[in-house]
Amino acid sequence: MSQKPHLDREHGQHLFRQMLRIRQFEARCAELYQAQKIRGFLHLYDGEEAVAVGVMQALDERDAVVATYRDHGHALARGLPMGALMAEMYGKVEGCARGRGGSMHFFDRRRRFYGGNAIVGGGLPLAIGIAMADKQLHPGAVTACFFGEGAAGEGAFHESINLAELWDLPVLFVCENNLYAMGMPLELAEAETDIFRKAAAYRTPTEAVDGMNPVVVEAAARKAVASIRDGNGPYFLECRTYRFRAHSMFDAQLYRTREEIELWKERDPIPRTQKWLEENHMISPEELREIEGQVEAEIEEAVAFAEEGTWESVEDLERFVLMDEVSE
Amino acid sequence: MSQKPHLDREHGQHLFRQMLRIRQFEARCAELYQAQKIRGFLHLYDGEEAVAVGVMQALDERDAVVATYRDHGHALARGLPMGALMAEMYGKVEGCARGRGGSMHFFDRRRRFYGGNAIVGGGLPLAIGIAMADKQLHPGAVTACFFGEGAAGEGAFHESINLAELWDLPVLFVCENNLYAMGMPLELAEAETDIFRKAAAYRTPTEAVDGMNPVVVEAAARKAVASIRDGNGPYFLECRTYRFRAHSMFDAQLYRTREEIELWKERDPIPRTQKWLEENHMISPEELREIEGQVEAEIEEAVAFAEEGTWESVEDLERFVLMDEVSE
Amino acid sequence: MNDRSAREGMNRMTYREACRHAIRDALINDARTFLMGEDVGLYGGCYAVSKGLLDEFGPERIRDTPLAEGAFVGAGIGAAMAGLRPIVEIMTCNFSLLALDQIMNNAATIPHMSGGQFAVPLVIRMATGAGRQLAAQHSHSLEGWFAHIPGLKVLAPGTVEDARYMLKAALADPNPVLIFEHIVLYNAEGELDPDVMEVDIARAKMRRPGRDVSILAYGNSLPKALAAAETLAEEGIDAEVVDLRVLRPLDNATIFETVARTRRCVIVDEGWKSGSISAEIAARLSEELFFELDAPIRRICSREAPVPYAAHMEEAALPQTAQIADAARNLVKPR
Amino acid sequence: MNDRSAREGMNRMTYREACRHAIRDALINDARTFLMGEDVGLYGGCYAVSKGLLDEFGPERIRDTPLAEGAFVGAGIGAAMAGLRPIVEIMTCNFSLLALDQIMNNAATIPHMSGGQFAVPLVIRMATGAGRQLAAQHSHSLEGWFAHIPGLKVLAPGTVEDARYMLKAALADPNPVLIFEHIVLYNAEGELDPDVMEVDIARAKMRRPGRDVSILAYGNSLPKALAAAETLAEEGIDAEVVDLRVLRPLDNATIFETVARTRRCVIVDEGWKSGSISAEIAARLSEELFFELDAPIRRICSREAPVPYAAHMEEAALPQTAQIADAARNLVKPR
Ligand SMILES: Cc1ncc(C[n+]2csc(CCOP(=O)(O)OP(=O)(O)O)c2C)c(N)n1
Ligand SMILES: Cc1ncc(C[n+]2csc(CCOP(=O)(O)OP(=O)(O)O)c2C)c(N)n1
Ligand SMILES: [Mg+2]
Ligand SMILES: [Mg+2]
Repeated sequence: MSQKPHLDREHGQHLFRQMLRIRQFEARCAELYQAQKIRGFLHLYDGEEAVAVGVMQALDERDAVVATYRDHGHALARGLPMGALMAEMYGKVEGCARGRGGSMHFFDRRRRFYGGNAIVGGGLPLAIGIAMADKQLHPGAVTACFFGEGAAGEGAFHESINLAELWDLPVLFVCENNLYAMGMPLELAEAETDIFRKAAAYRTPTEAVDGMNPVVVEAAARKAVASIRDGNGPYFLECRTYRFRAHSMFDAQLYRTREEIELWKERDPIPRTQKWLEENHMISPEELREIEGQVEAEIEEAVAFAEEGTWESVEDLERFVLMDEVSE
Repeated sequence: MSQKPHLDREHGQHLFRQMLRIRQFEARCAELYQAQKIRGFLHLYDGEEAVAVGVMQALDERDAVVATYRDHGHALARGLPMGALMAEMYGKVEGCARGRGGSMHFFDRRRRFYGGNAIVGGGLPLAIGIAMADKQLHPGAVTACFFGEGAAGEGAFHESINLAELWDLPVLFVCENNLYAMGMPLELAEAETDIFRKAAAYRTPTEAVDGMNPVVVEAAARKAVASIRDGNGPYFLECRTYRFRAHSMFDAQLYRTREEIELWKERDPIPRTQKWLEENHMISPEELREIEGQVEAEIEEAVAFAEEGTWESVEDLERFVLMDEVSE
Repeated sequence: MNDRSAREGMNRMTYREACRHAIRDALINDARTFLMGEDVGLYGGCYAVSKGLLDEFGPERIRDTPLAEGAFVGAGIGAAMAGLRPIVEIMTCNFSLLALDQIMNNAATIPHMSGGQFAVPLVIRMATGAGRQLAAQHSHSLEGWFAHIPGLKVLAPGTVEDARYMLKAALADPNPVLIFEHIVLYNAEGELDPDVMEVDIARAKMRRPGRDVSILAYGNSLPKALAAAETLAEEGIDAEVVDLRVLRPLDNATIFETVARTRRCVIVDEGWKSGSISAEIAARLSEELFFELDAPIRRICSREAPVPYAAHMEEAALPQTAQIADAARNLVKPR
Repeated sequence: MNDRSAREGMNRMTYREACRHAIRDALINDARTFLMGEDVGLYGGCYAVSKGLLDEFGPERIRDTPLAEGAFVGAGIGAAMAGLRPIVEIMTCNFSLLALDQIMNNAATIPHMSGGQFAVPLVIRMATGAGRQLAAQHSHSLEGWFAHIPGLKVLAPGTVEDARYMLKAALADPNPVLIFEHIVLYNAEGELDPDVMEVDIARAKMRRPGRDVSILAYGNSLPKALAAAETLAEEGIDAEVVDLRVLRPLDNATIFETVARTRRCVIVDEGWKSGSISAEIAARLSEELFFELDAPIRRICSREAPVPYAAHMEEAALPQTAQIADAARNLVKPR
């Protein structure tokens, strides 16, 4: 895989389509939450799509992904089937975690998706271990580990980056800096608000990029992944982004202003990418409508799949508390 | 208190005396360990005396101290009575923690000595809280928090420095970098071996100094404490030092060479200070003998005090598990 | 509206509001007290408990923290040792694991280990429990597990009254006190008795008298136990319901008294069964009331699995009213 | 020297050596296995368990870690999920609190929460227990407390044989297995039976048959229980001693069988009493063998206090042989 994104028509449309899938999927999730089809915590990725989509372009099948509770974007961009995600949020056994995880805990062994983790910072140590295993068993594979800027407050963040650098592990740390941890503004949470500088204090190569632009993110991720695959150890990417919606469905957003949100919306990666494709004649109105239609259809299908799904039997409640075997 | 140490005769001798007290006290402890009067873990400060002694010169009564399991030096330099320390290690009720703490857990409420903590990194969060209280209740007071370079591996180190800087707390972080955490050489433990750079990543002012020279440590500590008292928030001092003896009484020291130890012994702060005092005519042979004699006598007295001490009644085993009141 | 109903109306509030009033009182009454935790300020509290308090008391006393449970709980311990009376909020007990070293090795240990020199007059509040489909990493009930640790006091308010007044007692206590507020109860409403203004945090409390069987419960299991007692009453079984509410130190006297009287006991506990606080109570009863018991003790606990997201599975994982009634019924009228 | 005694000499070893042999075997037999922890390499292990292994296997397979319990335990979990078979050593269980989030929220949870997609075939070894005057922060016995957590298996070798063979079984298990090695036992010597080469980690094990009373113990309480049984034997009381050794999942069958037979039970447990594993066993016995028991169950546990440094105080804090014998004696011949 080359280090530079090929920004041809196809790839440009691909980026757009992927982001749109996430956006529209989540819009539907929010409706379904209101309709009480989906319950629990629902954390939307709305506004941050360029990060997951950009980073995933740099990964291939052999690579691993560790996500957070805000994992819809990561999962869709990684290629988990939308139906399995929707079924998961419905709590159906056809879900990607048998309906046991819900929105925050998507898993997919086949696609090396090691789960949305709902403990802030909790996924970083896992990524270290996955990378240790890969280094021995599958040299060349990279583990992409996503987390918010809030995770920088946790000790796990520091311990993990140190281990990754110390042991030259193939980890791509992706910090989704959306400026808030729930209602906590970054500048009230960190004495040093440039998160990438923290990673630099472990001698890890870092870069901070515009997380509202999938092309920029992709380019940075490709560069980072190439460096990692070359055996140079971990890489830390800070993607500066913003979430447009509330932290979860229970958030009155007292901590930020409407104006601030509107300002960031001007940088919304989806219309921005659309405009850019249009201006560069990389998408025709027909193609645009087709993509929109396909995304719409995929979502309908996912909802239908979830609706038709079945409930796990309560008899199985204790199944997999202890495993009978390790699937290889 | 001025920022510069007054290096007159008296003060020079004071530094020497304090270091010698620690050195000789611990030599005796080691013997008493062999004689099974002292048990449990015994971690000697041998070689590092200049750090505790230097830092304590910058503190006064109102200030607080948080120490580690290697706390003999901190306690003696802070002014805890030697007899109470020895009695503590004997396990006698006259000990500074009723014989409940032993070598690793000296406490002294009156002298604001908040304990030797045996969990690596465990004292840093306490220091944050003590400083929060002081900031409100006793403005101007500083909390000196000691820890080894090994603590930099722990998340608690990072979380704590961030809080201190974020909230402008009066904490003097003192890293005793003796190059090893038990048998773990620093360069195998940290990707970035300049510990002070980690603190700098929180925008905390830092300085790395020769921890084998009490005058240098004192000067740096005075500067740091002055800055803290001026309301500039925390300060991080990395003192580069070395322990001459084993980590504890159960350590075969497979991880370092005799040559390395010998090399560092050339920088032993005690003979070095003695020589310096002599060369500058700041101590006479009589004074030297007198100091040595006084230290010897103090140790004899401490041992006698410990020997004569009494055992806590086993009836009191559960006393203070829950407290009846808070002494103010 | 007469005087009495006016008073009644004023005293009607949710468990959430009761928690908030309690914090507000504490802040007003003692300058040494402050609230610290994640999102307690700007956000208004993850479960909206502290909403409005930042405006009233300012950011030094309603202190938002970064995500750093270990350090800010440790800071609370240090602050308590040095003269303040902190209320530390851990957003939910699921994250308290990150602070366990500080809680066990420092808060619970230092008073004893320092030979009584340093008390740790600290209150740690946390949300606990399942029932809102938050899945395995956000549904732990760890209060009974924390109750294993000497040096701590552990409280679990199950009523609006306790939510309202336990904090005051906890702050007056010279020891580290953990208060577990159940996420499902925050919306529960109750009427406060204007004559009651404090809670004895040394004692469990009988919530419903009965003769035939004792049901011991706490937290969100308390309303379930009371509902079960209602069902049983319709069948002519008179169940006594005791709110354990103080999980450490357990109030042996109240527990032994009720069980010695009814000679039958069901314990309800949202913790996982093995090694739960209900195990401890059962053990104590079997040690101390061996000859008084007419039937084996029954425990209704959470199933021994991480709590699943799907509603029906979560329901199956947690203690439910019907199970409690069944267990009690079988003790009284064995099949 | 005849063949048999030669073989005997070869098979005599300390518990420490048994642990080392077990690790060595594992490393030889499976390239996916490695040992990781603080000071396991250069230092040779805090309790000298891994001495010599670094030279034999090199720094990738005997991996010294920085002080970062949370991250390296989490790394072990990740590595296990991704195909390796790590042995993670937490130097002592006192520091395991720093890794509890990873253990409970990830290791114990992910297999179930992922719907069975990801197993966590990980072994975590840690030293546990008191008895060497290491004071409150270094003397915890947390194995029973960990046994509360669904998704884990918890082992406590109390003999050289178990120290020698439990690791193999633990590594073969697809689940996270915690092994608690008692610090006082490391120097204990024992003769290995050359015909025994494995241990069933599903089962407790009877260590001494008896008719009058069952003494259940594990870890360093096992030798104390056996010594108590000797004392009792001199008095004509025939005590059966069962080594619990598997604290999660508990082996109900073996426990119920012995107690149903002797009708009297003493449980010995170095954990603090309230909410201990001994509470769980007592609860199960009182639930299941209510009508078979002739006397109340007795628990001999650690006193509910941080463990003090002074020798006599530490001794008073821990279960001791005389107490065990007393408890058993009083059950058999009530005063
Ligand atoms: C250890 C821990 N503490 C607290 C929480 C509650 N919580 C959930 S998300 C969140 C904010 C995290 O912010 P950030 O890491 O920036 O990610 P974002 O939600 O902005 O994507 C908090 C505090 C948690 N899940 N885990
Ligand atoms: C959390 C924790 N992990 C492990 C240990 C065991 N241990 C005790 S001292 C020590 C080394 C600490 O090294 P450092 O911080 O450099 O201090 P030094 O002993 O060199 O003064 C270790 C690993 C501990 N006490 N606490
Ligand atoms: Mg964020
Ligand atoms: Mg060191």
